[in-house]
Amino acid sequence: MTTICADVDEAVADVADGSVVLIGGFGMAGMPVQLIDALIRQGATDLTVVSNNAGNGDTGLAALLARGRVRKMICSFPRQADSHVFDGLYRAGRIELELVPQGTLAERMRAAGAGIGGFFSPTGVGTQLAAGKETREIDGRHYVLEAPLRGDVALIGAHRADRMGNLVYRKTARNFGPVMATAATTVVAQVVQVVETGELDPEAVVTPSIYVDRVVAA
Amino acid sequence: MTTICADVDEAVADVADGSVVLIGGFGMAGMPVQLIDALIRQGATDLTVVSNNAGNGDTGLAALLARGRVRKMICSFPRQADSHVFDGLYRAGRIELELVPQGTLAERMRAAGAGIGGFFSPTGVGTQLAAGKETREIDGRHYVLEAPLRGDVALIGAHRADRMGNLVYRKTARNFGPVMATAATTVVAQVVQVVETGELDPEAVVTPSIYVDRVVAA
Amino acid sequence: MTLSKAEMAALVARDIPAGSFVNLGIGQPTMVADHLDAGHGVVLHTENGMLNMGPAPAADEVDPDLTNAGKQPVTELAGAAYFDSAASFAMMRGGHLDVCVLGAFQVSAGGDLANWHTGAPDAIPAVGGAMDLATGAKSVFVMMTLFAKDGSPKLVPTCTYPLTGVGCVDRVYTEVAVFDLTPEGVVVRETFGTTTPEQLADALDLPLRLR
Amino acid sequence: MTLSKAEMAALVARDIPAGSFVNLGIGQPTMVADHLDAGHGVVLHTENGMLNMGPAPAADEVDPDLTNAGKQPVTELAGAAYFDSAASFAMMRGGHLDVCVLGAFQVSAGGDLANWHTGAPDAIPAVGGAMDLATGAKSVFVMMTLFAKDGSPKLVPTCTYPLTGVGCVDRVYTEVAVFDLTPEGVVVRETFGTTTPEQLADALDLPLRLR
Repeated sequence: MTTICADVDEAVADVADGSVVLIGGFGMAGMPVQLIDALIRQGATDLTVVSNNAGNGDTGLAALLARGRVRKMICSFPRQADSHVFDGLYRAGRIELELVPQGTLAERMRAAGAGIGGFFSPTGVGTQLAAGKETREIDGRHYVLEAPLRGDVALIGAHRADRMGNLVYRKTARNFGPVMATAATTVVAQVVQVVETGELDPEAVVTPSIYVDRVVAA
Repeated sequence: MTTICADVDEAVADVADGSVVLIGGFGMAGMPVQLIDALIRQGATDLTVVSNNAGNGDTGLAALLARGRVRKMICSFPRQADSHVFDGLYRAGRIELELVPQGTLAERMRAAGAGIGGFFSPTGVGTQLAAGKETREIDGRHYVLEAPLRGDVALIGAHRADRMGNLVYRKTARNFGPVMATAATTVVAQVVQVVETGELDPEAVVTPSIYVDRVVAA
Repeated sequence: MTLSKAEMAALVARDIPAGSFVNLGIGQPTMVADHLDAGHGVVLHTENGMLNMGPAPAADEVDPDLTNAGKQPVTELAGAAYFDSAASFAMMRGGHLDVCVLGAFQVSAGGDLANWHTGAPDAIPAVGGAMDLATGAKSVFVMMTLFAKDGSPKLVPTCTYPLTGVGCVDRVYTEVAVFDLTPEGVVVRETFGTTTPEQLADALDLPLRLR
Repeated sequence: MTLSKAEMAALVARDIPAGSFVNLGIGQPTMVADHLDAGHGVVLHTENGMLNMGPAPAADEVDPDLTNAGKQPVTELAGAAYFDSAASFAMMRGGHLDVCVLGAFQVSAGGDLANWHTGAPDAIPAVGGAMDLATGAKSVFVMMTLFAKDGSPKLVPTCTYPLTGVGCVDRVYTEVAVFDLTPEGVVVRETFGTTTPEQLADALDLPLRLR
């Protein structure tokens, strides 16, 4: 059952120190900035954050990093023109980085959500990012074994929710939201608007309500 | 590039003897009956057919089976109240059967379409359907290694296509169509209606045009 | 006095927590839907790609594109969502369904389930989504008669039929009693009519615990 | 005389078959889009979840929810489709893209690509979708200068920078020549201006074949 929260602070009230937090967005598109601001107020620390990037500018994920709340980033593309917060922490040795190819990042979360114990991916074979991992030749092609990646909490940005918790997204802001929604114990979605149940087209629902624990309009 | 075919016979004209043919549908819902009828007329034989069921009544897949064109069925649920065609062939030893749990059937095709060389599934562990397969304990749970399942041709039923080949489906007739569209070398979709490019909502497209080789209204 | 199939279905429906996401297997488990209270907020999943499935339609409203796992016509409730088979089974295998209700040929004291194949040489095997459900759902409930037509128990020390899943069944509903399969053994949860736990202990080749 | 970046982009655009599904990497490869003929039917993919991406919008039509892989605003063409990151990378890794165009630090004669990490101790590594594209696209085209700022060749016998993918590059576009990387070795496909294959053979530490 999905809870419609009164505000973003209620939605993230129980995030525990040390949690693995999946945070949606590709750059700022789809990033749940208001939920992250609430998480900053809430105070959870020693977090492992999984997100495609490692923050842009000084808001959203970058603001969480700047507060020193994140012990480790798991992402594909930390270095950007406006990633100065992460860059500074990383160069100062104040944050761990696990770099994962973007498709492997998505697929590892998909595996966690889909009950898959591991999968053989061709991506990264023969590179530093496959170092130490099991490899196997299958039908003449080389693969590396990748593990599922689960979150305790997912914070995602969607466009609209109905009161049951079904979600639709908007354009390329969809990105990591749907797969993160399948991969975390508690899934919190920030949306622009909550509509009545029955107002979303059942053919166009992207994240069914079964994956969504809390929704907040923000 | 997607070709809009003039008729179903053109759409299946080049299916070769011995092909692996993925056929959509869950029972009759989503089954591309007109494409199958065209395949019967076309004459390809010694086929391996991958489909959830093994034919219902005397039309569609059941009609193809009745013509003796199928050497092997790969499916999850051949035995049904109206599967008398398959039942007769099987009992007479005239067709091979590879039985696969339904979720594994879908996921094996998803793996083929997604470039995954194999995956560890918890489904079927300790049962006859995992006999002889590699197993592994991962984080305290037991898994069986499953291989990708590719088709030479996929015949699927969708609801509408635009002229570029984007597809939308209707209700539970969606079932295996989208995953089969990713897993075959040549993908042929039978639709109720072909609309102009731009008439489908980009947020609601289920199978993007990249996966679709031929579309035919039937 | 033993329970009718409808009474068993009502019993299962009563035990499904409010707001659960539930898959009902084909056959007898489908009847559970008739006993779910709409205000209870239970959402039905069907393996062929839908959440929030509704009851059978009126005869003149049958839609061949809208069926359940048994290929029977169904309807769509407000808040429904459609998805493809790969997504539907990812949901099942990934542990997102709260409860599934399945029929069975046999269930073992350790929770092994046999419900897809009699193993008879001339039988045509069919598994469908049974193994995925048995493996993936958080709670697996079985509905079955306690005894086969030949009088042999179906709740057994070890299954003799081919398995659907290992150690997956949590609870068994029968016409005479409900059993919880726990790490400590088989617990008699409740009995019906004149049936006593002592009679069950005599009839079954199993150690039984009282609740 | 050497080719400008725009001329290189036009050259790549010319070589992309009509109707191809194409991913253009961030940086210089993005310029290829400006040279694709609309009538050619090339469909652009962006890794963040879209097919049929259009050009940059007018300043007053920027939509923060509609960006490319470089986080720059883009537009939507008729026939577009959106999908999530898992689906987008399944498409890439699964071999469904016909062509991708990437930048590079180095490419080896055997088609190894290095474009994600200089390996410098203080560098912050970032890979994004480069490994998925290099591994998944049917044809991998590289656009780069043939020589680094220090004058060293970037088309080399063996990459010294960390690899993005092994044996994945099919063709290299540079300001002085285009090379095909074939199982038989590096083939000079065409040269520009006054550059001759002999000059290239002198400048590169590689055996070269003429087309």
